[in-house]
Amino acid sequence: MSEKPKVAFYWCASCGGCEEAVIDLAEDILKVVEAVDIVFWPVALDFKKSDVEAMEDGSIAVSFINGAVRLSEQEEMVKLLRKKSQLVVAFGTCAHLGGIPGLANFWDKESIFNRAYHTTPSTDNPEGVVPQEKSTVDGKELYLPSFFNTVYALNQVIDVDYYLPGCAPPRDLIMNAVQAILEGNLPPKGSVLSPNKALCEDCDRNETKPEKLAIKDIKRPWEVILDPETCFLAQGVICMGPATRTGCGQRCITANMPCRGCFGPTDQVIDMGAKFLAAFASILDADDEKEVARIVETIVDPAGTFYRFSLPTSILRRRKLEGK
Amino acid sequence: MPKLTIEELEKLRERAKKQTFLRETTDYRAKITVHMGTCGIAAGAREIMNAFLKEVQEKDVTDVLLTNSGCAGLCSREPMVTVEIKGQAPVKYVDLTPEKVKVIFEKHVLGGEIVQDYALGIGSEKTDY
Amino acid sequence: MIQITIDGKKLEVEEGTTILQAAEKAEIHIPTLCYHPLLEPYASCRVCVVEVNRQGKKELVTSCNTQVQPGMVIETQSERALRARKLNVEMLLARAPAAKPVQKIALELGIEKPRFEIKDPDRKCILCGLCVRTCEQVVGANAISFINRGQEREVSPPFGEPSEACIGCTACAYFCPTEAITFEDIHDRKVIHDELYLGPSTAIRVPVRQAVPMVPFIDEDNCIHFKTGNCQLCVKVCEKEAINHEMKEEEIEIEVGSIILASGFKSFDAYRIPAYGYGRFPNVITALEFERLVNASGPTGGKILLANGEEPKAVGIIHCVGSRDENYNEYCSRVCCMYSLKFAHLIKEKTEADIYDFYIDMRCFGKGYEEFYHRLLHEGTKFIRGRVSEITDIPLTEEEDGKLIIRVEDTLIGTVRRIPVDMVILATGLEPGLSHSELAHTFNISCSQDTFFLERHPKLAPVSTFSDGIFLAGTCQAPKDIPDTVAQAGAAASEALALADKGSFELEPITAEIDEKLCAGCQICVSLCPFSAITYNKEKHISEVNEALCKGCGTCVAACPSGAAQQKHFRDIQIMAEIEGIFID
Amino acid sequence: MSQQAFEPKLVGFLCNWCSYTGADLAGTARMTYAPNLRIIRVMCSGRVDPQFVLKAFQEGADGVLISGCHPGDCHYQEGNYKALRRHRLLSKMLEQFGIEKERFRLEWVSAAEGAKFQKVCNEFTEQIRHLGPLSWNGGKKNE
Amino acid sequence: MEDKLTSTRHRLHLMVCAGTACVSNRSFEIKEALEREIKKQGLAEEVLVVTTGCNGFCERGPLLVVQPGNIFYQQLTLKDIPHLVEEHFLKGRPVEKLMYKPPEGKKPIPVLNEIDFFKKQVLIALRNRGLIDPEKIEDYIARDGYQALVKALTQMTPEEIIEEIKKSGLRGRGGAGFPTGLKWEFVRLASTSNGGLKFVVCNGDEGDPGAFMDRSILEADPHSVIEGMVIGAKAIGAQQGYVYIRNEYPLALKRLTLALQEAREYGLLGENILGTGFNFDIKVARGAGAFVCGEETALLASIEGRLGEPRPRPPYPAQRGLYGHPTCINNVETWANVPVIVSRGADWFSKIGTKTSKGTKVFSLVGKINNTGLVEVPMGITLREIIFEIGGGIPGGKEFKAVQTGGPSGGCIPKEKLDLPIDYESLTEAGSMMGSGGMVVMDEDTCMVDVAKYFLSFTQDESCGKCTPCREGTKAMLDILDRITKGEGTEEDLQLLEDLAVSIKETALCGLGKTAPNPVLTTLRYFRDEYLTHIRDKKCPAHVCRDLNVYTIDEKTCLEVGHGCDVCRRNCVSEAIIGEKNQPHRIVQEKCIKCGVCYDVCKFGAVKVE
Repeated sequence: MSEKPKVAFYWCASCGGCEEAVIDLAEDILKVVEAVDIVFWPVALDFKKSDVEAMEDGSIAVSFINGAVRLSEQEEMVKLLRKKSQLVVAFGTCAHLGGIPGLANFWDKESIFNRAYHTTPSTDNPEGVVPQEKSTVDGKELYLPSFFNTVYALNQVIDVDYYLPGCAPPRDLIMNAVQAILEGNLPPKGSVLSPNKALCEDCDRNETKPEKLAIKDIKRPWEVILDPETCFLAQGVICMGPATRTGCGQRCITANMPCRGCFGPTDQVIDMGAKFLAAFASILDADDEKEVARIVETIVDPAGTFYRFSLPTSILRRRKLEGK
Repeated sequence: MPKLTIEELEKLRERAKKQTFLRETTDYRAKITVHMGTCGIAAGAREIMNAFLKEVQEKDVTDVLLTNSGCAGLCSREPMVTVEIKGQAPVKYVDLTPEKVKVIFEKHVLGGEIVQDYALGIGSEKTDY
Repeated sequence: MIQITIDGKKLEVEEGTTILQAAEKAEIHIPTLCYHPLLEPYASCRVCVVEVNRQGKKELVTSCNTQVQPGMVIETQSERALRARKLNVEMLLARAPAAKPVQKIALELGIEKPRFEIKDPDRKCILCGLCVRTCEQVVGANAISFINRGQEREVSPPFGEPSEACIGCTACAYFCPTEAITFEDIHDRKVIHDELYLGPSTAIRVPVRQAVPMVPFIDEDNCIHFKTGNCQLCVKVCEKEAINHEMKEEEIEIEVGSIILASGFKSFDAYRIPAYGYGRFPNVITALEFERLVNASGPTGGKILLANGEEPKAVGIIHCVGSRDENYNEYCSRVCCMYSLKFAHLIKEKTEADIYDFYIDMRCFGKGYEEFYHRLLHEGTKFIRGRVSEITDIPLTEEEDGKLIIRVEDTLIGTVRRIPVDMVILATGLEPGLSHSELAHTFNISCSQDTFFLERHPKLAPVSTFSDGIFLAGTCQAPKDIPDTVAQAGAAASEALALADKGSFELEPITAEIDEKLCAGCQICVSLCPFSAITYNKEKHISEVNEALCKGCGTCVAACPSGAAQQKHFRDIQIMAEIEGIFID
Repeated sequence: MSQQAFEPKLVGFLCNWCSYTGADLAGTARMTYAPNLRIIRVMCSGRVDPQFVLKAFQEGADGVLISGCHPGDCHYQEGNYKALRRHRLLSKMLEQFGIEKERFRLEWVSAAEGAKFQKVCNEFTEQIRHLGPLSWNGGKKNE
Repeated sequence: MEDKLTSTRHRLHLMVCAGTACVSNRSFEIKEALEREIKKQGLAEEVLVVTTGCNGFCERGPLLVVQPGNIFYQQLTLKDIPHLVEEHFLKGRPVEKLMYKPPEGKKPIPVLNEIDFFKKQVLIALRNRGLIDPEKIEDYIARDGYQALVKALTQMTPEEIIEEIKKSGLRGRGGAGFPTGLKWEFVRLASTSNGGLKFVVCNGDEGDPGAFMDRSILEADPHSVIEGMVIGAKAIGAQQGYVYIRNEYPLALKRLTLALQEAREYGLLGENILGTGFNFDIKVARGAGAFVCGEETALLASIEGRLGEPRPRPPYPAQRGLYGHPTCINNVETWANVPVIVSRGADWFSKIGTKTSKGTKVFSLVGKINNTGLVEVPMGITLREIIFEIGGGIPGGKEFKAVQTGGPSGGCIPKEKLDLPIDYESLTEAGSMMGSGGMVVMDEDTCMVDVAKYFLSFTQDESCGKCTPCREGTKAMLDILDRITKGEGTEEDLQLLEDLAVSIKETALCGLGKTAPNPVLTTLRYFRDEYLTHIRDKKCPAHVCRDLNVYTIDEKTCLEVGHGCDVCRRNCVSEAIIGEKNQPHRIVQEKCIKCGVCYDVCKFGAVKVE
């Protein structure tokens, strides 16, 4: 029993989809359970923080951590796990790049609280109660974790060994990763455990690109009936595929939806959004200033679109904080 | 309008002739004169005229001349008509109704057989034309 | 062949011959007015009537359009024919008493004075329609026609307005037998004007008098045939059958290793300075025009004459016209001082005239130039330092009467002067040649601020451009005189030769490259490359750069969404490092 | 830091053929202009990767200038058009990051336009001076 | 839309004449009033109002013929309509007062074909006149229209058609009288150089003053022309036809255009006519109304968009016509004759007329005559029959003096020749011509010099001006005539006039020029005395040439009959009449401007003119 390597699962700011991805391994999970000893998995098993603290440093073979880091509690936990683990794998897009929660970086703590606790139409908060890090109830002091202004990807908080990309990571990639860890057949540290090429490499639609890609009118997927075989860009729809790492098995593409970039950029690219912007702007079919302006006008929320999953790990990381 | 073939032109000519035969035929097999003086009209001569028109149309007859004239003088027996088959003496019918018209048209005008029951007599007033 | 008899002469003529042609053959004169051998018979004047006997039936016919028939007996002078002819000529004489051909025929027929009313004793037009038919049948322009009926009939362009259809060929005037249409009538439409020949010309001419080869060409812009598809009279006339209207200008593609641009200059347009009166005063001429005038093959045979044919008594030469002037070109055109001195010398040599040179600075920088200037000073040319403000023909004194007066501030004596002369020569400066900017575009080279072509480096690469293999020579690069141009042309030629001699081509080192391990074959770059240097390899699913075609702009690199493309020497990491570097304080 | 003492840090990406030469011309013509612009030469304005712009801001630039040949005059035929398209889209996106439009500028300066380069440089410096420092610090963990 | 036929059977058809003359007499208003009134009386289902083309008796318009019965109503006014509808159409009592009464004032004649005007006419070209609505192709078809076409397309070869026309003896009705069949044959046999194109053209450029035969046919029966042209096209092998019609004929233009459209829709024109595989279509070319465009070469030039002026012939249009292709050009009336000849046969046709001239001719009878209008008469009829029987003689009991036939270029025929049987040859013999059929009757009050001057001024004005004799000669002749009518003529002038006339006739370029002197030549031939009276005596026997008139007042009559009524003096514009009221008046000749007002206003015949 003790022969088996110890494994921990943890989640930070995430939707839970990554946990589902683990469950989604279906009967393969039995193989995993057979091979490893799960020592920490708050979603599924009742372990406490103290149990982890009690472990020896480096006693966990590998910790799979999903979700971005948004709260001080999460920071504390991932730092703890780092200490106790030989390997840390950022599991899923949020841990890898910041993910959807990372889009909160277009705001700050104050505006988010204001929105969440005051201005949403469904909020019923007449007294204007806002979470406090510290409060006194019945003479006892209660503490809540602090809420950061900025959302962080995992590697911005702790050292990360490997990254399992995807929202959520596909089952094949998970199985391959587990396999590799178990066999000790590991790539260099810091690798993303998915092929280092863009999605177009695997995309069935790539061959349908016209000789000259030129986009005159940009359409959003719901505005057109999309041809199920033609390249989305050729149809005037923004597809992040050229700037997104492959390995996902074209899940969205087969569902006739353009790629939105959850696998993040390839290794050579620092800033996925900027890079896609460069590529996409280049193929706009306009030389005239007015026409360029007209087309640009039709691109709704470029930052949100191009950095849908990668804002915290982009060069700028977030919106400028006012007054700083 | 569709383009015609020779046969269709022929058919069209036949139909058109039925519309226009009035203008040129001077030779009628039979002539019906409805007497339409004020008295006649008051007694319903219009109805009689219409009934004859209907007959002519329904039976698709082109050799019967339907005309009208003034008062025939026997105002008390109006509505009145004179039917004249070519070569025969004219016959006057009196106290007519549309039903009677139908009978007269079928039997006398088409069949050549005088309808004794409705007839007043044979002979007519003279007209100039 | 058909046997006929004309005025008793038996004659055998070909079938289809007209009576008129047959009579000509028999040397019998039949007067005509509306007939012309190059045009279709019109048979309107009815002067050529003759009496014919056809199978016993005698009748009058017009000989110009009636074809002979076998056995036809023709009497050109029968009493009946003569009476009718005479009456018709008499009537025409009444219509157009001033028409010479009618007068002549009337005289022949013994008509002294018409018995009919003469409306206009000066009228010349006899309505023969030769002009109209010429315009239709020869020219094909259909610019004139008859208008109105009967007595009111006249020849006119549509609605009596100068017609757009008129090509100004003057063929109508040429064909008009009565001078009713004159060349002057259509002169304003006659637009054949050759810049170098300086005068009206024809559509077939030699390009310049000293042209090599000395071969005439057809000026398509003015040739009737190219305007209307008709005419081709020149073909009928040329015995050597050397004229071929089918020949076309051809565009020939030649593959070359290098190109030398020597597109030259155009002379500054003197009309742009209204104060100098060019175009208003016939005796204000430009330097190029003076060159033509003084040339032995020029319009005056080299004599320096005024517009009225007299020799000038005083000539002014104005330097820097359009040059060194903030309103036009700020640069110095470099050649004007010297050619102006040459002009002064020539005028001195050929005439007795006083010569005034108006200059800002004398720029005689070349070998022997300063010496030439001194010679002129000794020859008595009067040099006045100052910019001419105006040339006027309004005299203030008797002495100025009938002269062109040059107003100038003489800066050496500090006073405004009025100098009366007969002729003014404007030393017009040099400007970049026609379609200069289009050429720049075609060859992808830049222009400097003065709009001449920009050399790669004024000192280190004076004949090269920013485009490899394209070199500059002569005034397209900057104003320069002939020795400088020749020198520069030599340099450009050797640069081109050096390339050819080497036989190899240096690739642009700063090309793009695509890492095939990283490329996903998204083909964004393929769409962007203006040089088609990137192709998509279907088998390998990657895009590939042809480095020989790549010019190294790096657009594809910037756009490569997966970072597979990089530019040699301008790699992302290099530039990123540069950015970091510049912020190290 | 008082407004007067603020010296903007500006980064300029200049194309080799026009703007860089134009800048050179301004220099050889001994034109004085604001020293705030730090120039990075690229072969063509079309080479400017938006990542460079972001990087420059992130590194502390208060403004970024891209300058290339005039439309139609690109040495590489159409690189400057791509620069134009990217600039317009990137400016829009930068606004979402809270970076003012004015801080990111695209100018056409030809090889002959030393004077224009001088003007652009001075203008841009003054504009950013007026706008104040950007001093990007977003997202650093030490907030 | 299937076709315009309905199943309703009416018992009365009211044929309202809608020729141009009746239309200008408000026949459309009459028609509307009839319809309104009929509706009011509830007769809409029984009585049908039909607009027809010209009835011919234009003098009496607006006209209405009631069918059946052929009852002829004339000179209708709007206020007659309610009465007419009630009496005749409702109650069956024809209204006598609206019927035609002959000039002698006898009993009204109710039935059309008993009226003299109509009695002697033989209708071939005008066969459908008054019987059909020209805007309704079904009416034409009902009258056996397009049956000749069926025959020509299915049972006859082109050669047979031409043979039939030749045999019929039909000659061009435009004036020159060239045998139509022969012309067709020339065109059929003409060699075609490029593309084998041939054209048929209908000459509807009717330019003679007072002539309206072509207009009437096109207005009343456009399909007869169309049918004739299609048959002609088949015969000569043409694919395209043109009808040249002057734009001043808006009604004819409208009806022809409509007829062409109807024919095309029914497949009687265009591609694959009646499914026989024959293709032919007709375009309308509109002329601006120049007289010279009636000349065939000028007409063709006009269609081509060139200046409408004649060119020398040969080549004839049959050799080189429209756009250089062989072209068969015939007059409207000629074309209208063709279908009848094809359907009834050449033998039937050639029985009508004289030895050289077969069939009928339409004349427009105008001038000093009781019954003006359009008449179609068999060839060989005498002028007397036309003028005195059909035309009803000269109004006001005046004496017949001459009749001018053949339009402005025709000649004047004096009363000695009244019994001349009309055909091409006899008219030419008499110095006139058939022309297109104008017939202007003149009475004793007509001055023949003035008539010659009038017609010459027309031809002079309409001369295209191309050839010298016509352009200059007609003007010179007119000047001479002008002098003669002013009493300034000399006998040398008369000689010059004759010389000019002969020379123009001999040397003018086209038919119009050649015939322009005809009025002068014939008047010189038959009425030379009148010219001489003008020249020698400075008098105009008919008192038409006012410059020659001398007005005097018979003082006796003035005083005794008129009691010096003073009307003449008061009306004299030049104050040339002196005299007190109740006193005899006198004209001061020096002041008299010879306007003739006094002569016209004197009710007592006291003013005399010499």
